[in-house]
Amino acid sequence: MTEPSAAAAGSPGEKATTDDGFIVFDQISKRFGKNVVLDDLSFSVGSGERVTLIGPSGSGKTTILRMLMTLTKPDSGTIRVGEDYLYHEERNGELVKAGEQHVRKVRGRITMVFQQYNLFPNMRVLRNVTEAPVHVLGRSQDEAEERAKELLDMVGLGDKLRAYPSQLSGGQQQRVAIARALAMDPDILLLDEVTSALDPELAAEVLDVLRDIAKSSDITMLCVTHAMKFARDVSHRVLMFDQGKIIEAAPPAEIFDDPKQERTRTFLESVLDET
Amino acid sequence: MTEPSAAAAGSPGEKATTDDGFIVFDQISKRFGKNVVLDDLSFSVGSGERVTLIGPSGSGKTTILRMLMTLTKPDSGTIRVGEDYLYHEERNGELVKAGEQHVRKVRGRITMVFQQYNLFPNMRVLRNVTEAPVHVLGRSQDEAEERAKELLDMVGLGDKLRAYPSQLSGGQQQRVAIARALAMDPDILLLDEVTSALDPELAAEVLDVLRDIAKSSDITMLCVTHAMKFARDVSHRVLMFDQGKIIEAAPPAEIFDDPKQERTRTFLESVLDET
Amino acid sequence: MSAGLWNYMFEGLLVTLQLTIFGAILGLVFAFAAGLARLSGNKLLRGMGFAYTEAFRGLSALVVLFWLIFVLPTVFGVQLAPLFAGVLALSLNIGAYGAEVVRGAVRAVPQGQIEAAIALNFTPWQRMRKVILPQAVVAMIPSFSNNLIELLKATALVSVVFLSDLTFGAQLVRASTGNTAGTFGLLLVAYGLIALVFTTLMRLLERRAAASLGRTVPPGMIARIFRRTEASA
Amino acid sequence: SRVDLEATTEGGSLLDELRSRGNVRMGFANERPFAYIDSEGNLTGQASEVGKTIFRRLGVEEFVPKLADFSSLIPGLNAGLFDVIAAGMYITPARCEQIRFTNPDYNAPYNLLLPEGNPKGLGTVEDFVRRDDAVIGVIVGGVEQGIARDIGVPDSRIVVFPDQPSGFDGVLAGRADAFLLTGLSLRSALEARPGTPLELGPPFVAVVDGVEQHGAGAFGFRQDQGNIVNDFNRELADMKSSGELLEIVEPFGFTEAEMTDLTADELCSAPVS
Amino acid sequence: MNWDWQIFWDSFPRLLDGLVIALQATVVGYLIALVLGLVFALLRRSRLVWVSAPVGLVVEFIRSTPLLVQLFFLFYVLPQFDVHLSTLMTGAIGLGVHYATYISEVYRAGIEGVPQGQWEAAKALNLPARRTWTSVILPQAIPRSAPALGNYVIAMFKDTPQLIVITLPEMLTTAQGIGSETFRYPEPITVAGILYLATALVMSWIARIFERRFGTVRAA
Ligand SMILES: Nc1ncnc2c1ncn2[C@@H]1O[C@H](COP(=O)(O)OP(=O)(O)OP(=O)(O)O)[C@@H](O)[C@H]1O
Ligand SMILES: Nc1ncnc2c1ncn2[C@@H]1O[C@H](COP(=O)(O)OP(=O)(O)OP(=O)(O)O)[C@@H](O)[C@H]1O
Ligand SMILES: [Mg+2]
Ligand SMILES: [Mg+2]
Repeated sequence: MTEPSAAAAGSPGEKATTDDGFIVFDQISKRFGKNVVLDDLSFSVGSGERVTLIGPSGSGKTTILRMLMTLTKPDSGTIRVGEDYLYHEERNGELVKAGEQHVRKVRGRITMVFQQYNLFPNMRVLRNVTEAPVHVLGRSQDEAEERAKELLDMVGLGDKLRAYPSQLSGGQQQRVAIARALAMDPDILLLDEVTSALDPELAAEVLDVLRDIAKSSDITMLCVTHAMKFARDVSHRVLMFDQGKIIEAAPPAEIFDDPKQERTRTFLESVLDET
Repeated sequence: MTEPSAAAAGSPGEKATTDDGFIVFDQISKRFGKNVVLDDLSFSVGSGERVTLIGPSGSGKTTILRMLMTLTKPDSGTIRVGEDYLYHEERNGELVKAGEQHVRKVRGRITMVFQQYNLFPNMRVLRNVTEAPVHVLGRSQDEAEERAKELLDMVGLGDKLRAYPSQLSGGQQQRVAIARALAMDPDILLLDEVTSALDPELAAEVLDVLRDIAKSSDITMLCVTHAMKFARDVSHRVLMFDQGKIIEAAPPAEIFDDPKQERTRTFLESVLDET
Repeated sequence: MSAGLWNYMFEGLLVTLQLTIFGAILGLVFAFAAGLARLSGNKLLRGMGFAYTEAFRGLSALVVLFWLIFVLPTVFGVQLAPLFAGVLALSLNIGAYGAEVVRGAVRAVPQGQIEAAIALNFTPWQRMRKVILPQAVVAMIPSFSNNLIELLKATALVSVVFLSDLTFGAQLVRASTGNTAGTFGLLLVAYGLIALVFTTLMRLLERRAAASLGRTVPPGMIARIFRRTEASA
Repeated sequence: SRVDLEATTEGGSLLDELRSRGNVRMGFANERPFAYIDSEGNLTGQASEVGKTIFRRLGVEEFVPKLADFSSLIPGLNAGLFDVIAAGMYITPARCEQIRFTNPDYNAPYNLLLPEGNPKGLGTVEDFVRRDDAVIGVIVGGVEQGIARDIGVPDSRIVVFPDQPSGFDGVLAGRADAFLLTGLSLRSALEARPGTPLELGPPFVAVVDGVEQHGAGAFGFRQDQGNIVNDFNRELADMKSSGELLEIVEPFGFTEAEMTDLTADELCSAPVS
Repeated sequence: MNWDWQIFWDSFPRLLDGLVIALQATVVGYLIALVLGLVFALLRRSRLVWVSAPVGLVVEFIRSTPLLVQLFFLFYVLPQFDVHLSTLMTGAIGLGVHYATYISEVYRAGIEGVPQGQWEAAKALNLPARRTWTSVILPQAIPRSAPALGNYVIAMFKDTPQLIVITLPEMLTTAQGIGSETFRYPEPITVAGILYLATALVMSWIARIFERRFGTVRAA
């Protein structure tokens, strides 16, 4: 698995590397109390592009994903997804605060997989995956179950439909969470350190599943990860964050093998050094 | 930092690699319910020797350290530390269950640093470090404080004496915990994944401190760690655990570069693969 | 209302406050004694602690009070001063609840803290005194604060047996003026205000204690009225 | 903080104790017109004022009011919480077994307290036996509960109020259709609440098994305190004959008609109903 | 020491009637408290301050004032405003409303005990608010609350002696009644105490069984 990333990224998403401004962060700022986390940040991601966010702890990576998922509101700036703004709507040519209705519509295109899985413990695996398609997308129960079984098969859990999350290992839970997210047919998939709660062997399982998905679909992906090998393998572009700014953005081959910034270099050293 | 471990281990503890049976586990068994964790395990560690325990999750590494710290009792077998048994005393030539008094005496030579630091949140940093020397070793307040300041300086926290643990970062807390353990002047220091609750950069800080201590004293150390680089750097010997057994024991150079067992090889691959 | 009637209310208020404060102090003693007894290694002590908490949590303070006032004198020939009987009945009751708080808080101290104390070779008593209790006490304060309000409310019971507390004073006023709605309305407000004062004081205490562990403090009564958690979005 | 109950020379030495202590603790149930706290907050009423006068004559000048539920008066006295019951308590044979009464200082008939207009047309206790939709209210620990029962009102239609004001509020709130008490009490309490939509029925003497139920009230002491009872009776007799008694009680609505020569012994030995 | 066993044994049958009434009040009161408590808890979480604040005020007020006084109020004052409830209903409502304020806190703790991640996951799946409550949050929150809910039945039962002030002939009132007829207080009061204690112990035993059956939350 040491093929250079450029080749890996090649297969379905050749066009993806051209940034057509599918997701656009424009002058986003966010502070928690006195702690300025993001300061006037702008960047964009193309449709079908797979972007990995790396950077030291506290640099604001999770905050970016949470904003897209509407779990954390920006203090100022706008976020656009496709034609629509996320926190704003256009009314009479002016941008105004978006109503719940509008936010739900835009949010419908996005979904997120969490570090802590966050499966619903009161539902069996199958229902975890069908609940939202049935009650949000309005799919029929049968249709939803069929698709859910397909997805669970794909992540290697076809035999766990009737299990409760508490009866699964961490890696299995994380794979259910991925199936659950994919069942929503999202345009955009957000992944926040989806393997760091797992031990190395379980993490490898989950990364394999994600690698397959990445290569066989043209979903737009934003991942935060410390698994540099994975970043190298699947992403078209890596964004290096430090103190709420993007200090370097480049294809993985470039950023890992020849970082331009001193900070990137030291960061990568400490991470690669670790084991 | 890529010097071969053999050289690194050289400095103070040359004699240490010879195992003089300072700590001796003899036919130790332990089960939790139906789960047999350790089965008839025997091994020994020499005085001044630095040993790293590696192995997959659940293989019993933590259990070993906890037994030495008298936090978990073995079901059968004996543990000897120097001249004394840990859970037994000799009375009229026979080994009998040890009284609290005896256990406390033997335990006095050992101390442990935990993954979760376990600093006392109700005491400031300085008092965390002086409390036990004053009340257990019977040192005077002044003497204990002087030594505590020395140790805190050594771990780079000379300016945090008056802080509460909750006001420190994880890496800082872990360093206080190390100073607190060293203040007891233990013969034996146990370290259980002391960096795995930390992010990579904080972990590096803590490992540096430990490396310095290892190299400048002849304390006997048992560490459980996933930081293979650290294991390679400081230990005289690495014990590979699997399913409650030691399946391979060798100096780090040998075990990392030329493992004898297939299981060791796959384990090391998955771990080194991770980042 | 005349000055004379106000005076009854005022004296009733004093009795209510005395019952609450002395009841709280004595209750605290019972709570720690029974709570720690239940954690003791000694079977007998554990049994006594258990019997006490079960019995007095199971009995209404009113029943205990009736017993102290009516049964003790006739059967055993001992008459407690009414205020003392009131304090005793209330504190036995609240102490049983407090004992559970003490026990729970001690057990909630993370196992890691105890293990760290063992790793530093503290004696069992040193562990309790230096590590466990200082942390447990902080965790007890919010529950004790609730218990204090329970106690305040329970003091109204004593009016059924001779003690001229605030409720009793109000009953006098009601009898004398015939204004039932007004008197009880006033009474409810009075208890509400006393409770507010107590909770505010306890909140200050809680804040100070929690600050020493670097914890955040839950909101007080007024803040709770306006409370709404982020999550409910 | 204990009080020794085993006080005792023959006939008791309560009066000496009171004299040396300088005060007497008077138990009462806040019931107009016998003993109650007036709108100024002072203890007053027929029994209170008579009691005060007699104690003053006996050399005790200070009075400590001790308020209690009516039903708690006897156990409270016996538990040593106060020295005398000064609440206009009726003498009944059952009570005589518990405490020692002085001779009565009044004798009064019963009335019913009714909602204005008496919608159910109730007049006597017997009416409650007949009408199964009528609920009678009594005071906890009072003799009225026993009377109502013995006349044949079922328990399910007897509501026991904790005190006199509750009885009034109870009739107002429709918790009972009438409240049974002496006319004296009811009249006096009604005066304190001008404008309430309540009225009194006609007075009657309740008869249980052919025995007239007198409402003759007196002061009560603990059983072992015979001496002070004798002293009390002596002063009371003196005041009756001098007319001073009537003078004291007139302001509380008592008249010549309520004066009585019955003795405690007679009332105590009346056949038990 | 004087003690009349005759009266002691004779007291049981009449006091048992009182026990039945106390239990009736407890059961009805508890049902009210369970439902009203959930209503309070949900209203207090409302995003509309003009809903959450007044409800909060009322709940805190009821919670911090004595049940005894509230019972007086309900029993004697409400009818003056033409609200007529039977004595037993007044008792049950008094207990129910009072305990609803506690129980709302239990539900609140249960709801807040549902990890934040569950809300976020529901949002990431775009589940609507109603569905989030009914299929994700409440099914986790209510089992979490179960042990504490059990405790409040017992607490409520223990408070029934206070119904003495509203003439409800539960055990203590009956004991006092027997006392004023026979002038023997110790025996009936002791019997009442024994019956209260025994019932409470049985209840807590049952509550423990329920807790074991239903109180376990599946860890995620
Ligand atoms: N809810 C919050 N309240 C206060 N501060 C917050 C909150 N969420 C995040 N922060 C702060 O914002 C900063 C950025 O956090 P963020 O989680 O985005 O970092 P990150 O890059 O994801 O770090 P990590 O690699 O540790 O996950 C941090 O300093 C964090 O403490
Ligand atoms: N207190 C306990 N009760 C029950 N089982 C336990 C307990 N402590 C440990 N075990 C079990 O014993 C086994 C060995 O645990 P141990 O913590 O020693 O493993 P480890 O090698 O330290 O693993 P890790 O790398 O995950 O820390 C595991 O299967 C664990 O589940
Ligand atoms: Mg993050
Ligand atoms: Mg471990």
